[in-house]
Amino acid sequence: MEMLFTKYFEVGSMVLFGVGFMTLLLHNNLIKKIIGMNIMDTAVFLFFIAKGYIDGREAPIVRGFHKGVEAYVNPVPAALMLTGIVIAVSVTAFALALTVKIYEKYGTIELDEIMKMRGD
Amino acid sequence: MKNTILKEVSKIVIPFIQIFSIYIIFHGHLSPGGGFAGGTIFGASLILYRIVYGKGDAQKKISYKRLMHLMCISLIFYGVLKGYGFITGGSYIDLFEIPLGTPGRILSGGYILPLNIAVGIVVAMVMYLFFTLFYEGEV
Amino acid sequence: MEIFSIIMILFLIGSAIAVSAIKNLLGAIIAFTVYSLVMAILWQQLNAPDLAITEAAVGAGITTLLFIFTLKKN
Amino acid sequence: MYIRSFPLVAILILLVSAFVMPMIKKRSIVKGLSLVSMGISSILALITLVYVKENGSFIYRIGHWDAPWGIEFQIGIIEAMMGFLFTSVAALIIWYSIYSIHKEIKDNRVVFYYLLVNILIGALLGIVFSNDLFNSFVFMELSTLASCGIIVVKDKKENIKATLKYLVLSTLGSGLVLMGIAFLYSITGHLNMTFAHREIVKVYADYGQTVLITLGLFTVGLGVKSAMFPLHTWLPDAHSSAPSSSSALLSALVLKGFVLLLVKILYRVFGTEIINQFPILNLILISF
Repeated sequence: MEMLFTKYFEVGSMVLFGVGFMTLLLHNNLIKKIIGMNIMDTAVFLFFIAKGYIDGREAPIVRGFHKGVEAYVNPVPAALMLTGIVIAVSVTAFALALTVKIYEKYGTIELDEIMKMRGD
Repeated sequence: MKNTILKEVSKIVIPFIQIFSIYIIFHGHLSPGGGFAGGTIFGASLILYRIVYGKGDAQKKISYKRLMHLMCISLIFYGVLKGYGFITGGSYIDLFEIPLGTPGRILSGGYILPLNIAVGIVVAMVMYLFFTLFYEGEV
Repeated sequence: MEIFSIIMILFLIGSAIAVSAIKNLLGAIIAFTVYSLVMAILWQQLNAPDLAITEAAVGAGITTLLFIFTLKKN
Repeated sequence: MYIRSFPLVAILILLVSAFVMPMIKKRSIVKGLSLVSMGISSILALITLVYVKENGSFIYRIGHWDAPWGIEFQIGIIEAMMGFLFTSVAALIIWYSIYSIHKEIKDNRVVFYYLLVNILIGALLGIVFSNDLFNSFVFMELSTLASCGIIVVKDKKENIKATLKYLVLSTLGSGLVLMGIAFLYSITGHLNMTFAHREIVKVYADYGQTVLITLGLFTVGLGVKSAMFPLHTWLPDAHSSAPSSSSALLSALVLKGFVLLLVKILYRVFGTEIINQFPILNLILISF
């Protein structure tokens, strides 16, 4: 129970993951769905980065001379999450392009109205 | 957009944005930055040019054909160079090892710098492509 | 430092809930921009400066631009 | 010795030849290039299959770093077999689509169709061969985007609706898979499947709840992507409205890539010892 108050980054990222998941799943508006997807992804990135962070160490950049492995935080999650951001941006752009197409063809971006229409 | 103040200010600002993005791309392998972040900023400068000067002027600078060719050539260059590195590393052929690089010297990173430049070009072009496709429907 | 991070996380959760709650779509997009900027600050706090640069350029810049142009088309 | 790098060369040929296509003007050359690159990679996969059958499975490191730091491919008999199957089936489908594609999509999109098909098969080969969790995730997203692209290329009304359904549900699934990878990384500290297995066998008694949640996240996330029984709602629309050649690609190859990834994660990362403690196989195979 006390981990709720000491590991606040992880707890916060879990709450954000829930909020993003619910926004992606339950909202009818497509733009809000896409924003929810972005929130969900960044919450997972925050979880990863918080796992790589070690208190009292500096960023993994060598300034002047190398201070040994013990002086820096774990650089692997940062490198992975950079790839994750690229993926999130490309999926977002693709989904927004589909949203524009949907509006051109159906005249609305509310998903429940679109699903009621027959596609013909 | 016919606004003299915007045009004059952006004439001064755009080169500085581009120089900053090139700084970020060139420092990517030794300090924070890299091809993706720098390329995004370079794409932002192209987007600013497009918004201020309109479609005609921007198409003279970057036509659709030139954009596609730049993107594809950078991607092929990236694939071939990275594949060469992968295959020599995986097959234990020690033709040319990547040097580890010393902080503060830009050229000491082996071929990570050309790879970063290729990534920067691709990302800048893709950001510009996204923007034009969303803004006016054509490049 | 710790207090600052906690306040930023609370701000983050607040803006995420605001995205879900605000009816106006432009308001939701602006709340998402705030979310991205606060996230960039938080990553600087967690010693990942390259991610902070990328998030500030991508999340707060390009993504917001794409969202707003999509909204303009509708 | 050079045969060991053939799986990587097959992926590289597909991905590099995909980006040569937009620079070529004539459509027939693009079609021929796609068919030739797929044929070359299927021959490479066949040679790999013969090699693996004689010499046993091997591990191939990508780049200059060994396993816990770098990415690696692990090619056993099933990976080699699936690689040959994927490339040869894709080559046959492309051969068919050369004669039928102009009836279904507009003329100026043919180039992008073949670009997306090449990227899709390259990404699927990446999923099959890779021994690294995050690398598999990247290839997974790449193949999802490419398969959305080959559905929407027809540009009809119901087509866009089906693609949107597919995209929303599969981003949900990939978010869950990424969360599962995050949990697994925070328990074991490794992303490589072999090393993660070695660590998780030691510690799973202390982290019973977390291992259960991780298993659930992977199963639901990959289940959405591979259209397992209760999670299959996107599939009928997407597969029936796509052009016929991409429908063949989707139902023959894409889903099987994700099923193979789920099998690899369940058996290679967690191992039979851990799976038997949870009723996860009963849930997937519906056997009580």
